[in-house]
Amino acid sequence: MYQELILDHYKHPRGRGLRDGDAEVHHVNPTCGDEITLRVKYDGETLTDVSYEGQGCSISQAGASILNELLVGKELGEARKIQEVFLELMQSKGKIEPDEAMEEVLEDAVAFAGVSKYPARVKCALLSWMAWKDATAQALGDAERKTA
Amino acid sequence: MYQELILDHYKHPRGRGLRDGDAEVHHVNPTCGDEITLRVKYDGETLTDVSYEGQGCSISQAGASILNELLVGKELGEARKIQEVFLELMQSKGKIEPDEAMEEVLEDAVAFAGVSKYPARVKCALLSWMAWKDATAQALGDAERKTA
Amino acid sequence: MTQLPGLLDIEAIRKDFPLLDRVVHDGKKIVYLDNAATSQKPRQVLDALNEYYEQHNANVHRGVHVLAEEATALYEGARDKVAAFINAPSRNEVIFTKNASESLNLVANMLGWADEPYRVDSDTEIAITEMEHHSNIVPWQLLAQRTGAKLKWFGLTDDGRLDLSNMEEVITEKTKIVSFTLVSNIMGTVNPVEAIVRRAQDVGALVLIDASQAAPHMPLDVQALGADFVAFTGHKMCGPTGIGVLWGRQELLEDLPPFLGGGEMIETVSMHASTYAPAPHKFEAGTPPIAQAVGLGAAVDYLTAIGMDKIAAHEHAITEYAIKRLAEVPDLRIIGPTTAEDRGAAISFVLGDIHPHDVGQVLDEQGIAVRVGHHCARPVCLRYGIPATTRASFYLYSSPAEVDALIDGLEHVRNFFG
Amino acid sequence: MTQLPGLLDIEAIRKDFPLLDRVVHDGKKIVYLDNAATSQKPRQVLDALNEYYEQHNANVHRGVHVLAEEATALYEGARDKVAAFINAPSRNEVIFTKNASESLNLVANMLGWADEPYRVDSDTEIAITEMEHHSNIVPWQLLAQRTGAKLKWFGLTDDGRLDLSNMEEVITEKTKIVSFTLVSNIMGTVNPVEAIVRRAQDVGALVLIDASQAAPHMPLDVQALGADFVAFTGHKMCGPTGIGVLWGRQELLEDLPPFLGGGEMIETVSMHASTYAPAPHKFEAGTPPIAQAVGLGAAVDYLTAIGMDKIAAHEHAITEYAIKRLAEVPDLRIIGPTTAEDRGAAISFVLGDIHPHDVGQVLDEQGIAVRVGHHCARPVCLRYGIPATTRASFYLYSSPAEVDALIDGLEHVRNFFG
Ligand SMILES: Cc1ncc(COP(=O)(O)O)c(C=O)c1O
Ligand SMILES: Cc1ncc(COP(=O)(O)O)c(C=O)c1O
Repeated sequence: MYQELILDHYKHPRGRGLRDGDAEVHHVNPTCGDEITLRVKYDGETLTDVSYEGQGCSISQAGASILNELLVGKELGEARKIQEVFLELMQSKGKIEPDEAMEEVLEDAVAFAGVSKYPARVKCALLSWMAWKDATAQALGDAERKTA
Repeated sequence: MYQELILDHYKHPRGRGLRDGDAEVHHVNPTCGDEITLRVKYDGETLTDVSYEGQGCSISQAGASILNELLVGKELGEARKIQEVFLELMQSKGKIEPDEAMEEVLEDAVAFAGVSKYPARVKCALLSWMAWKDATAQALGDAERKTA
Repeated sequence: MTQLPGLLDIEAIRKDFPLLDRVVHDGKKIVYLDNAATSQKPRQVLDALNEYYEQHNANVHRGVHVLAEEATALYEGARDKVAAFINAPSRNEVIFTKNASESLNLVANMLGWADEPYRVDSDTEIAITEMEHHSNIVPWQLLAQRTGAKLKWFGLTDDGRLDLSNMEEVITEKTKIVSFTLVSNIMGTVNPVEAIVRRAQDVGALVLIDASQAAPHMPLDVQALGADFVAFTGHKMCGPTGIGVLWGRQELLEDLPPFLGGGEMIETVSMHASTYAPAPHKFEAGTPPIAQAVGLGAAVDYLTAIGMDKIAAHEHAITEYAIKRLAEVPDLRIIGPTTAEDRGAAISFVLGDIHPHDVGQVLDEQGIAVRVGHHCARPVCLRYGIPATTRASFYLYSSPAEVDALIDGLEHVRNFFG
Repeated sequence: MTQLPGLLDIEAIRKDFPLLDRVVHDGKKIVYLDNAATSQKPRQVLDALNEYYEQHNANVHRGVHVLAEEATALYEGARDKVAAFINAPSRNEVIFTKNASESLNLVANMLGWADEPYRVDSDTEIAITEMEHHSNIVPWQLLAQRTGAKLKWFGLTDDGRLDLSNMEEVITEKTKIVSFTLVSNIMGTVNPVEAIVRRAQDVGALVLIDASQAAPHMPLDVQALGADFVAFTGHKMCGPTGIGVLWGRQELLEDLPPFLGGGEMIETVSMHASTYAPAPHKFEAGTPPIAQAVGLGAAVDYLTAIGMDKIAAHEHAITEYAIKRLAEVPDLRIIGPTTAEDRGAAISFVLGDIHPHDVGQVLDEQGIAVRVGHHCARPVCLRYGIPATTRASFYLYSSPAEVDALIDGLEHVRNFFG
């Protein structure tokens, strides 16, 4: 499961650090103590930044890094789609062999396919993605409240 | 376990029926519903009568009959000794093979030796003996109170 | 051999059960008619236990090593199997306990500690029936004592059925929980679920069904039953001892408080406070009966492969035959329904004034295993004014020849004590 | 092969445990170092289970047929064996439960429903420690919440021992129960029983000892401990899953109220009221884990034949060796006592800033099974400011070669993430 690419993201996380954002969330995986604080910044429909701090296992930390690489700069709809495909892959119990279409959507994140075989680790891989989803909902809620 | 003698006592109980006594007890075996009402009559140290009514399995009913046959007419000390030997035999889990000395004390009641191999039935065999012990304690208690 | 319509291929099935070859009392092959107490176990279940212990044994959940993952997959896989077996809407509604008694106590305790609207307290009532197993009586007596709630019950008719004529008095606006058995373990009676559930729903009471004597013998569909909780036990349905099930509706399991506290049932613990895992784990404190759940999963596979409807048909045929033949025995009186309609394969009777202990013992000497006593349903004996009964109970491997052996055995009993 | 004084004949012992031949991840023989979570089972225990199911299976108590008598004798015989194993004054003081968690909850619930002088209520206190397993924390938190009692605890010193410096504050005149672990499952610490028991007795509090991590590993004498209750679990001591034990002093078991209600635990039942059987049956509602008790009896025989003192010596030698070798691993920090004195064979550690999940996973790829996480003792992780630990834990079949494999494995982990 420890693909080169995962280790690389773990050792050299992209976009790590907390920067200005529209919403901040703190997620924890109580069984292993993985933690992440994550902020999102939107410019209209565009996700302009995902900044984060965290501690935990290689899978959870690499997950945050790859999320940053993959989602920043995307339109919200596209980012949501990527998130859904990633979720599907992670919940596949190793049964999905990523095809080209999936690779096109997930890019480097297909390296996580192997993790889906390890039920105890799937939560780690998804930690930052769930945090992102939550932060986005908050940011949009706030945005809606503001425009309302 | 069903020795001829036990069946005989079951079908033709000796001394059954309630007659005048110094004390009466009612004992029940809640797991199988065996019941006995038993009275004892003493003349000084001599057990002059054990009268009883009851319902239940052959072992419990034959037990009362053989008790009557064995104990009535005995001195209290002797009756107690018989009761103790019978108890020992019944709790032996089939390990005591009654010898001559035991047969001398228990007479026909040695026929119960086989019952001691059946833990579920030992309580049945002992029902009337426990009732007798209890009734005797009450009768003597009353006697003591009267002389006091 | 007697042929009856609806019988299973008994010879083939009996080969799966090693204990049925057991020889007792100097050469008599066992005639096992004590299935309502516990069933025998097929080779397939014993193999599953051995394979678990020899190949995969580890503690479940949270482990990252391969054994822990395999053990977890097997344990949770058993939950999937049980959920499918009872047609549960969600696997998360299946809680593993140690036996049906724990399942029943679990519900009683949940309700005792619950908040409104579920809370059982001194203003409320509990309804059961007079034909319950002690395990569905005593937990409610304890709950009633400890909360001040009032315990009510349905009585019985002379022919061993529930007397529902005073439905409105037994289940009232104050009733919080109605708990009753689907099939009586002492009389075999199958109870009319729908009428009781309807009344309970009308007054807003929860319904717990004790399916301990149903799950082994007939198709069980918790959704069709319409109850809120269903309890049963593994050892009566070809599974190991030490495993029981409580099914409960998801929203209830979310709302109700936990019972036993400890490892596995928590989300996060500090010395000051803890939060609980979602159901089913919330109700599974400590290392669960892992191997036993796996064994129950294998039992469910075994029963499903044969078909629960076929098993029910087989038992119906055997029961009909047994009732017919028992009617030939002089002085024999069945306690409970005297036809095979709406009844299971447990038949209680008394034989003249020969005490059941004596009946059972003399049958045992002939290699025939029946149960005697009050069968953990003493109120039924009190109701019918008898100290105890003799009970013969059948299962998927029971044969007409075994019924015949019972009848011959009873003849011998009569002669012996005659 | 490394020879250490005090080692058992490991090669011979390992032959008894089928799982130790298991091969994982394409050809790697398992190195099982997760014994504090659960132990493997010797052939002798599996044989006892199979023999029970194939030859003697029946429900226990009150049966007059031969199988019921055999099953009862086997089940009650297991109680005798366990009573002898822990030097209980009476077999009637041994209660079978489903696991240690149930045993601990049983005591908490008994005390919650007890009359004076045992009753835990809002004027009283409960004392535990910060190194308890969640199963010895959450039941007391629940009891405290439900009764209003105050929960107090002993803290920990930096080297993983109990801080007893504020004994008088933690155990006071108001304390009704002191419950603590004999051996920590996360740090291996062996606690000073005598000092705590003495203080508890001075203030008239009852003492419950959680011996889950002690019973498998050292001679256990409940009389010498001086406690009122002792709890442990079968699956960690070569027994099956689904069986636990609570030992309690006879007078207490007589005085305290029942917990679960149902079959087996009653003396007589009517719809209006029930009376309870004497202990131990009073606390064993429903069909007990019969086969599992029989299996635990076989486990106790197995351990006794080897000798609990010899097993303790073996584990002491392995632990000493493991601590010495772990000290060679750079950046490795042991959480808990760093010598083999007054400690058991569970060793927790952190390795630099590599998360335990990653340590465990990479070890697993090499066939080495350790546990990672908070080990159901999260307050210990909070106390030492770490999210989790990696824990290697040894048993009677653990060898120095397995310690060496662990050390090599950790070297590989460091290189992998370095
Ligand atoms: C110290 C301690 N107490 C209690 C328990 C709970 O045992 P079980 O999970 O078998 O209930 C464990 C193990 O899990 C333990 O290590
Ligand atoms: C109808 C019924 N309910 C409950 C039980 C209790 O099951 P267990 O003893 O496995 O807890 C039984 C069987 O003993 C039963 O027949």
